[in-house]
Amino acid sequence: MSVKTLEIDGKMLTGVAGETIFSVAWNKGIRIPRLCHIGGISDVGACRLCLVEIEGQKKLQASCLTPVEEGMVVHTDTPKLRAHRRLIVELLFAERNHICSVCVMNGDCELQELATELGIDHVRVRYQFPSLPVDLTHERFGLDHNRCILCTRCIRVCDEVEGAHTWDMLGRGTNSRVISDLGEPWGASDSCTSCGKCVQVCPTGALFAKGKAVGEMRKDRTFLKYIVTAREKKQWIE
Amino acid sequence: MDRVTKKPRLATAWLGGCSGCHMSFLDLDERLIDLAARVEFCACPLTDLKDFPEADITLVEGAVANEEHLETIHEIRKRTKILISLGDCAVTGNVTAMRNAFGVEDVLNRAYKELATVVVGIPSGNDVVPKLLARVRPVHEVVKVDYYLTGCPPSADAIHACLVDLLEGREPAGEVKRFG
Amino acid sequence: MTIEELNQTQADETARQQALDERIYCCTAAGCISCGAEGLRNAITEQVKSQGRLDKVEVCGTGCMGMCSRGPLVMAASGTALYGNVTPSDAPALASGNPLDRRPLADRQIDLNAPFFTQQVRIVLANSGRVDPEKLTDYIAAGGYQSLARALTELKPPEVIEEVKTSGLRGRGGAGYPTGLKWELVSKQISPTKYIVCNADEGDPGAFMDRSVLEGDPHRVLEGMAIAGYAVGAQQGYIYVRGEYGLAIQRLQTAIKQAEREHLLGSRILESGFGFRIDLRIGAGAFVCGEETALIASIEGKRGQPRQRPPYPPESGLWNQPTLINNVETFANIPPIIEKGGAWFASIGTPSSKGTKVFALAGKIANTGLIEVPMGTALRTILFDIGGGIPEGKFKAAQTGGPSGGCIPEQFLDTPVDYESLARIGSIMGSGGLIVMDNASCMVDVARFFMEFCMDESCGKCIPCRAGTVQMHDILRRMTLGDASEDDLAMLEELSGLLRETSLCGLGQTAPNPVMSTLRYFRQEYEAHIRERRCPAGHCRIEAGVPA
Amino acid sequence: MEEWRFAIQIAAFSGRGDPTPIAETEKPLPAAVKDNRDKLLERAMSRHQYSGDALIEVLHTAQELYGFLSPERLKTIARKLRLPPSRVLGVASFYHFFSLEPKGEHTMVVCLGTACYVAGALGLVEVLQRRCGAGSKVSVQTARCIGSCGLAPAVIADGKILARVTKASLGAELDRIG
Repeated sequence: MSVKTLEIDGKMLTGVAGETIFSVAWNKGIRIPRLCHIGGISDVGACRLCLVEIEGQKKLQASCLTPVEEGMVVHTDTPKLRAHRRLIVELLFAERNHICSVCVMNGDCELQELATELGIDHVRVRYQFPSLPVDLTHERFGLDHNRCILCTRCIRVCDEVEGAHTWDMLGRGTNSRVISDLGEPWGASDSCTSCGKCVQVCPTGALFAKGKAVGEMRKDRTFLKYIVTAREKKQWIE
Repeated sequence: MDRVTKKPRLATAWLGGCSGCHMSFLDLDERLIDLAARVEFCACPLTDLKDFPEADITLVEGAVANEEHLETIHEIRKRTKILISLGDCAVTGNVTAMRNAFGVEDVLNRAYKELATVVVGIPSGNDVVPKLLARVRPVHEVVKVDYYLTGCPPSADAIHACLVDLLEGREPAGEVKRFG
Repeated sequence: MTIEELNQTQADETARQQALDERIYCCTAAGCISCGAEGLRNAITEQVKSQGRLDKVEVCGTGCMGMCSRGPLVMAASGTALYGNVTPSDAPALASGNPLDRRPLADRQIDLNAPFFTQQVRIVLANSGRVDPEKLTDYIAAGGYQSLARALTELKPPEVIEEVKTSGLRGRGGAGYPTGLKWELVSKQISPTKYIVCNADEGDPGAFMDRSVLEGDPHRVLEGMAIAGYAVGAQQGYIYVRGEYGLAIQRLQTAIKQAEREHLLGSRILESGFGFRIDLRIGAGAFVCGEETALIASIEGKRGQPRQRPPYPPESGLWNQPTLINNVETFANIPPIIEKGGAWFASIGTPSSKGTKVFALAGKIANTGLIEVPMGTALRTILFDIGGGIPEGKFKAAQTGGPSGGCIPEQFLDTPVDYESLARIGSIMGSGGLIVMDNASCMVDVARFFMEFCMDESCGKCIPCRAGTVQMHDILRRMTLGDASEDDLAMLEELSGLLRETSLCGLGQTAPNPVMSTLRYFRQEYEAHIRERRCPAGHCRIEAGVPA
Repeated sequence: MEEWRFAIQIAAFSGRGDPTPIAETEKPLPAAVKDNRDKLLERAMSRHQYSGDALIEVLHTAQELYGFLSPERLKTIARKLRLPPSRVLGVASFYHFFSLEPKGEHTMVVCLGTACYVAGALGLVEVLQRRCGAGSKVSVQTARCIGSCGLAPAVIADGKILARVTKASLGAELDRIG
């Protein structure tokens, strides 16, 4: 395995060939913002929050999909990137109805946390206020489309880790919506195993466990690393 | 600046919100006494004034939800040097704006017909109940806002820090503790 | 079919055509068909039959003759007299063979010496209007499949690529990547399976070049693809064609069947060791599938969503195999390049943009239709000499490149049309749609129109494009209603920058182009909408009173 | 976009796993074809060796045969191609060509491409919306450029392109089909 040495935000770091900039950076405590990435499942480069500047390259690159190369000089936190990230998060808040004050994930939401980190104190684009349903037909879980940011973590974890492929995306553009099976209510899904992985990986309050009040829901993602390591290396880690 | 007391004039206003942000303001507790010594309180939701007074700083709670709010906020903006959106309803629309996904008529029917127990019917034909706007809007969509205090409600500490900064001629640190 | 048989067919068919008294060409491209070309062709055939001259006169359907605004078009007397707006009642005059009988049609005769024809150079469209797209022998008589034969017998694959490189041909889909380099990239990949994909998902509103080529000369595209397959080492090709193009699909299906039957496609082409199959894939209504990674996903039966590049398709494309993707017009340029040589092709056009470009003229212009001009032709020549100018009103802007392009104002009418010059003035070559706007067109509304298009066609995968186009459209819509502020204008510009720099694929990255180019040249129109709540073109219906 | 959204709403909120069957008002087809539709669909799938890669081709065939893609049809296709149902619906709803609810007896597609837009296609949409409201035999759709810009404004009436359509000529066409 060849080792690549590169500079990220002024620090000399090393990664193995094939490892992404994102992974090398996070391992060394450089927290590049992200919403669609979650360790253990495939990356799609959709949220565009982990874009970084690489010296010598004109275009910004999604760090979750860009492998490290020898001698790369990467900047993960420039004024330009901050401005873009801020506007992307504002766009998400305006796209659907994220009413944090009445959300079960208030205080532990990745979107909300990101907004705070980026110093967002108001949204400059117009709120769209779409009319979206809440699916409470599942015995243990709920799906609130108002909180969904279409990151597709649920779709990927269900397909890649659980193997059920209950979820997929309906329609396109801003009218996209996560669906189970043929658009039936979640509770009526034949393929869902009720494993709850989708709920745990959801970055916002779109997927939640029933019976939680505002701000009570906490999610646990450690299972992903556990399962994926077990599957790939036959090691059962803590 | 108040002509008599020579102190900066502070006002608060209450649009479409639950008044929780004003409660949080009252949570300044003994700090209110210090504050009262440093500013001239010129308007709050309890003062009975014909017109909104001239003010140096106005804290506005609530979203712009009806025609009266619309008129008020324009008036406030005209007479205020520094306008601060106080709390999530003013900043994002928050709970007040949850009706936007449904439309005015549905909301009125639900409130005044389907769920009515004593008097059934949508109030109309007088000026007592202002007409709802088609869409609830955060304050900065309607007028220019100078500072934002997020939270539902914003903490008393955050309100205090912002006011003290302003009164001491500093740019408020504007540290956001939690958005939305 | 062997090469000898191919040559024999060409000779036989040419002789047969020369033995005829005349051929009458009826344009049966989609445009003329919608004006009744089918009935007209039948009427003329009937007329010839009633004269008992069926063995002496051939009535052929052909591809687009170009002057769509005058359809249906008929070229009588073996291509020497063109008539427009003809009806079945004109059939006797057209079929008589005697020029004197055609006198009643004099007012509808189109001058073949008009600039519309003389200023054009037709390479891609050489056969359009002259060859029956449903007859393989017609194409062979016009020299068809000779380039494929030459490539297979006289040239080694690297020599084919060298010829394409020499020609300087650049991708006609819009981005203008050098075709030869792309071929070389694919050819260098070591893989037993490679694919050739022809991108016929022409989706720009205002573009119909590819459709016309496929309808008018489908074999040319098949031949170009087969040559590409030989050059890069691929045995399988796909044509991804828009579902909306019913006639093109039908003619392609016919052409593929004909070519397979004659061993011009399939295994052992022209009895050589080279085999190449082509299958059609019908698009299902998603503009984003014109983006190559989305197109690949769509051929694989998935949602047409783009993915991050690299890896680029030449390394990892269809089913993760090396894949060469070129546009219809690019492939259509290949047979003449192989036939006449790359140097010949490179002698046409400008130093950086070689050859010709097909444009679809539409909008406020006299001669709407399909034209082909050498690269570097001035916009003024295209619009005023060939296009015949603006029928009423005054020229305001020409839009190129569709939703990824820009609006070119009057001061740049003398700009030569090539990749670099258009980019310099804030537009792009695009695939060749050229839409003319007069002073009744509001540029804010035009920007809004294109943004609505991008919003509807955004696949929804990445946030900047999915949610950003919604916000940009919202601002532009409010501008046209007189409900926008200076802050909105600033936000519009900030969003433009965001989409350009952070979107995942070309659709999102170029979506702000129409806004940015209209802001650059027509900023005062934006400001009038905002500050004065007035539409200078008189197009937007801004209501008096306080904005909502 | 609205068409599928409505169909899905019905499918999603009408009960367990078995969405309300939608009455099939299908394109008039020759009797022989009509009876054979299931077989023809089967044949199309078998031609592609029941490969999931052929999903879009199969959906094209199904829509051609039945006029639209009902939930049952999608379920059958998913089973035969061994694909998850959600993926089949995801693909079918991504592409605007596929219709998830039955169309009217006639369809009118107004082109809203740039050339048609500049030539006043919006006025034609207004005419159609006014005359073909709920309960009309005519389904009104719009398209993002049908590539007939030389004929602007263009309308596709039951698969046939009408060129340089005016409000009057469109009205006459509507009168003709009743």
